[in-house]
Amino acid sequence: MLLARLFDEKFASLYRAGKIMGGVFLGRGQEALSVSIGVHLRTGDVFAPLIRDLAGRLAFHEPVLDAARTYLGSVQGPMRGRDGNVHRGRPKSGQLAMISHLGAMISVVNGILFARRMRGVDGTVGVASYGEGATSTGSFHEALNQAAVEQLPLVVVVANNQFAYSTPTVRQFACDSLLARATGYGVAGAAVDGTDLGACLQVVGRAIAQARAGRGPQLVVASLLRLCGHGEHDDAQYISPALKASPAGRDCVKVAEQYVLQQEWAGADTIAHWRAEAAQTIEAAVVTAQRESAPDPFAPHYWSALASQHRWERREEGS
Amino acid sequence: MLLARLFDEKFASLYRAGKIMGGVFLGRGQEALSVSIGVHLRTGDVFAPLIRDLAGRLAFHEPVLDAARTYLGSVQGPMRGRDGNVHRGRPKSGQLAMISHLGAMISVVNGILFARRMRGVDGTVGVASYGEGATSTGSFHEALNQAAVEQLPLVVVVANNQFAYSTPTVRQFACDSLLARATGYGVAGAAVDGTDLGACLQVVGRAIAQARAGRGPQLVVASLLRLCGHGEHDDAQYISPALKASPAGRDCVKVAEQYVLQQEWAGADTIAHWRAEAAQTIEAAVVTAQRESAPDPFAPHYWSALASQHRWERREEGS
Amino acid sequence: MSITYLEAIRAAQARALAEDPRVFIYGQDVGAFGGAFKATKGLAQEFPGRVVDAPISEDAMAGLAIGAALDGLRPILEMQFADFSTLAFNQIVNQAATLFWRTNVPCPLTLRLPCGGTAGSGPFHSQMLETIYAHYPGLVVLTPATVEDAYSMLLEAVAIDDPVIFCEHKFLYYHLKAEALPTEALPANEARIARTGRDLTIVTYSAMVHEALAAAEELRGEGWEVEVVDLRSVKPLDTDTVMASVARTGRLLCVGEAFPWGGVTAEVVARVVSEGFDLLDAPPMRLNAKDTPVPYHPNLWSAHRPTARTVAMAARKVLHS
Amino acid sequence: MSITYLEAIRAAQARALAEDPRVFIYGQDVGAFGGAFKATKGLAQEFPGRVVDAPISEDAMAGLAIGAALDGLRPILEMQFADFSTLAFNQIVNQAATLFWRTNVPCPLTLRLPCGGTAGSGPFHSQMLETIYAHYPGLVVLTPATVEDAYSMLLEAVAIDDPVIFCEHKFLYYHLKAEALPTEALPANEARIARTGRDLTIVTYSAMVHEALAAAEELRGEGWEVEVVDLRSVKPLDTDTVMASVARTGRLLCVGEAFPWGGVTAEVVARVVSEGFDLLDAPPMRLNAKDTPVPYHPNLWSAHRPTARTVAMAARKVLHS
Ligand SMILES: Cc1ncc(C[n+]2csc(CCOP(=O)(O)OP(=O)(O)O)c2C)c(N)n1
Ligand SMILES: Cc1ncc(C[n+]2csc(CCOP(=O)(O)OP(=O)(O)O)c2C)c(N)n1
Ligand SMILES: [Mg+2]
Ligand SMILES: [Mg+2]
Repeated sequence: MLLARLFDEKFASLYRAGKIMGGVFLGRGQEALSVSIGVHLRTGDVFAPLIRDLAGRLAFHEPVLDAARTYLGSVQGPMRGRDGNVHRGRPKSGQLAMISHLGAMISVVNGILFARRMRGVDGTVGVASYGEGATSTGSFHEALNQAAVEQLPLVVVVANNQFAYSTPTVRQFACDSLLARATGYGVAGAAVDGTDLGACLQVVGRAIAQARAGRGPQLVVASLLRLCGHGEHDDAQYISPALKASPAGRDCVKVAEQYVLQQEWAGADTIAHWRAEAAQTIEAAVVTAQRESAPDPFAPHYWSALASQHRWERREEGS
Repeated sequence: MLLARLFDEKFASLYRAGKIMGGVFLGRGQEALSVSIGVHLRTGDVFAPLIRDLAGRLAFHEPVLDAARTYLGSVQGPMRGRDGNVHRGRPKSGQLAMISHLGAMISVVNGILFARRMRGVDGTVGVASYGEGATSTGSFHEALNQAAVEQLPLVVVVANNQFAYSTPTVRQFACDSLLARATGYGVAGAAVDGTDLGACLQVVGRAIAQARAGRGPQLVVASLLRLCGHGEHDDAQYISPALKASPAGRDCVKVAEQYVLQQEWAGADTIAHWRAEAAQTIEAAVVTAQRESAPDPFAPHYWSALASQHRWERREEGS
Repeated sequence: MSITYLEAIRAAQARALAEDPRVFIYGQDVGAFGGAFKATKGLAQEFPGRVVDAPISEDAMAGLAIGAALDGLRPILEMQFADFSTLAFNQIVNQAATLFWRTNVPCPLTLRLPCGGTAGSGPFHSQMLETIYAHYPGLVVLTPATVEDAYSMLLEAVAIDDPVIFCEHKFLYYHLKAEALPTEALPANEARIARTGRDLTIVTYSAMVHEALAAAEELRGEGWEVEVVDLRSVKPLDTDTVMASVARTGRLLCVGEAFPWGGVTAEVVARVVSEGFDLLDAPPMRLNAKDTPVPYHPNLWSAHRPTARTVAMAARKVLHS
Repeated sequence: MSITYLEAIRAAQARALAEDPRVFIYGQDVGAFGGAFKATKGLAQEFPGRVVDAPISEDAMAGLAIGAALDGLRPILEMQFADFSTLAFNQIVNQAATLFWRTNVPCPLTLRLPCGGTAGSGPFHSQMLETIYAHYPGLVVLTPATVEDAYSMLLEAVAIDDPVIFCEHKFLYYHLKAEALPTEALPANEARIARTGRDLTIVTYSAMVHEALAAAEELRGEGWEVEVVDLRSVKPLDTDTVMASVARTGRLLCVGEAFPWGGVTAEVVARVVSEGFDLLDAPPMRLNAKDTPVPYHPNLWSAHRPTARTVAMAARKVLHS
């Protein structure tokens, strides 16, 4: 999560310097929750990350270069310049490449889990990560209900960071806790303090283990705050100082460092060393990506959207 | 509800005789629930009926001729031949003309209630009626959540008749009771035995009264069975004899008659008289509708879909 | 033996299930019940666990099919009526259609859409949807007009590595019969000359092929030889066959059952005139459904869509200009 | 004073709210925050209770607007990006669009769609949606290309008794400036001659009007006088103005930013050739975006859509044929 935090900071500064193609969306404040997903996933599992899931992506073995290349427009990124930033992914490695439409990835994860079952592959878990705003989408509802009907090993992690862009939860839903939805779908539910790494590791880990053990879909609802704007273009003035000062506003990275020190898992110098190492990794990735070339619009492969193009080639398609 | 039952039977027999344009969908077994909606609505209220809501429609003052005219293709029906059977309505009288896409009417009801509030009109209630299958739609979810956020005087009545077309509830949702969804939305919820007229009147009546009193959206879930096919083309073989013999399979009209007799609200002869009267009303409506002419495709008004056609008339539209 | 268009669709699915273990069917009431139109009748029994009932969740249905396709299966997704696919629209055009282009992983799913009008079905059970899907990059849109094509093109749809929108026409389900299932077939992307002629080319697809053929027959009585091109696939669109026909006849009428703005008839006419302007001896013409929802009453319905009679009228106009 | 396209949209909404108590605005983040693009900046404060934040529920958002319109209000519904309207597609094309025709009760709502590409926005924040909406009966689809039209056509959209799909182009939001808001305007359904010429008619709309004008300027250096027709409304489509222009120039190029299959360019070309075949001295031509999703990388993005350079190239082809 330290790597993710520093990487995000790097992206933010590159964004300010005008070096980024498109927008930048940070996970600041949400790394503890996110990393808890990634560390509990295994090869063969499936992860549909949220825009704020750099930590979870990296923990689930996304190559460090993927993010750098995508943000910086290198043709060698996993999306080859076709799609950008948070939409990157490697479906073959279980890292789904999200579409922007919120809620839409959950049923796709369902489909993969369904396919695994049909093919007799056991033990796969799929995690889809969304913000509390996405719970208002029809897609979210249909997919969670579908997973419940099919009893799929799906874990949906909802990061309730109190805002969907600028919209506070009071304009998003009227229930006391989103956890109540779990009962409505007939799935297991668990709440967690998203600023507390230890708690996140435990609760998310348990949900993933339960799903893996065949206990059906799991809903995890974390409360926290994003310690940044919706995107780097947004100064998030709508988040009140009181909320920032509340427990939800704790910086999960600081809390985690504190915890590591307290538990004497590592000393301050070790943490400083981690930090330096992470910074170096990031710097190297950024330098590499910046040196790589941009996509070449004259390469014809960019301009065909069909996998079965060869089938149609006998007859030329007009414009 | 007796009128609705007999009317439905008439439609079924007209359908078998090939006298109906399009399909016929009956409310057999669901009249007690349906009529309970209609009787509690007032002028100015809004009702988005389900395909099985003839009883509720009539109780909410739908002209008897509307159904006959629509099913029999009279140009004098409220839809003027443009749309058919269960899609009929009179929006200006609060009887919404549903589109087929399940769940889609709830947010429209929300919009009317929202408009009333914005215009300072008080005391309007809106009811949307759906089967349990419709609860799986994204539209249902979005709209109920929207009503909760806006605290609109919406009542959603779900007739859980155990099947969506042929699909049993076990393939539709995995929760113990759909009532659990109410908590998830932060709205009031109530269950009712849909075969019991007295219970339906009370529970639906209370929900409507609560909404009218400003207590926010209400979800009513009734359990019952449809005592017919999905439409008259369907013999409903998928409904097991055991289920038909269960309490949910009771015929609500018989139960109601029993109840009326028991309570001594009326004697057997009075009921027989009601029946005869209803049959006469129906016969008259059918005869009238059958005598009326069909729509004339050469009438130009059929072929323009815009209310503001006059705006565009200066320039002719091609093809 | 005689087999209907609908039975051909069922038979193609049975064969796909039998021959390819990656194939499964997902849709509302497709299991034990056999589907609203019985297009999957008996298949759940014959292929246990591979014909699966879905909840009324079109968006999630499409999403599940996409995920399964991504993972290497070959889902056939049935919409109960094409009209309800508007609720899966986002998953289809934004998720399924973009997946291969974005990630290089194919998304081989077949979406069966029972399309088109029948008398008394009204605005929400009669729509033609090919226009809106064909507009989006990354989708293949097939519109079989014959029993043989219903069969062979559905099999090919399942084999294609892209999302295929399979527009089957409900009006043809029971009416249209063939002697037997075909043993060989044109590739799905090639148009077919359904009737040869030298005076006028009518380009059409799906149920309108039969209206055009009937019109051609009627016009034969008046001394005209009308050629009818059945597009079969509207995306990709076989411009070559169309152009070759127009080169022979010099005249073009394009007929579709969809709403008039945009769509197949506009695309065909626009392509022919930009690529083969000099082939035309007279202005090309289009005939579409009217620009209103599809009416419920049979009187209105049959005036809303093109029929043999109105096709013949339009053809006479082109022939005489 | 100078006012941008985006400010004009804000100003039109402010005026509509001020002049008509039936108007309200509904959309994600449109309230205190003023909208993702600030098109409603300050309006929630100025008109308390009438600029309302919606949950992330596009289907229900559209449904609520439809219900309110049915009850006599005049909702303006903002989609955060046009691309997300696919989730409201069913409510728009099946509920809003059919309502008047079915029930005789009008549904006067305005749907604001921030459309079109900007560099780095990628496949899901760049789409043009006019094609799929224009296909459906019962909708009016407006595509303003200028600051003046953004203002006056949005006001007219609110006044129109039908559901209006208002396609505002994000590329023009900040770039395009005018001296002042207009005091009078053409009716929304009339096309406008954006530049007169005698050698070629370029028919286009939305952001492409500016690419076409730049191309025309470039071609002037080569001795060509190119006329540019800005359609303004793609449905209804002002065929008269287009035909009159083609009658003068004898040559037609139709340019759109949407995907190539179907759409405005096909519709325009098909209408012109069926109704005005003899006006043309050369084959008409179309120029659209490429048939893939909209790419994210600026290099690819600017090759995906038509630009002044490619418009000029296409124009030269038509001029020389
Ligand atoms: C269906 C849909 N509607 C609107 C948007 C635009 N949008 C992108 S992010 C966002 C807010 C999301 O809030 P939330 O789900 O709480 O996640 P967070 O950003 O807070 O992590 C919105 C409205 C979208 N991506 N998808
Ligand atoms: C979104 C959508 N998908 C599919 C259909 C087709 N359809 C019509 S009725 C029906 C079953 C509805 O079941 P339920 O909601 O339980 O109501 P019931 O018929 O049992 O009263 C289906 C699938 C539809 N109308 N809308
Ligand atoms: Mg949030
Ligand atoms: Mg039911």
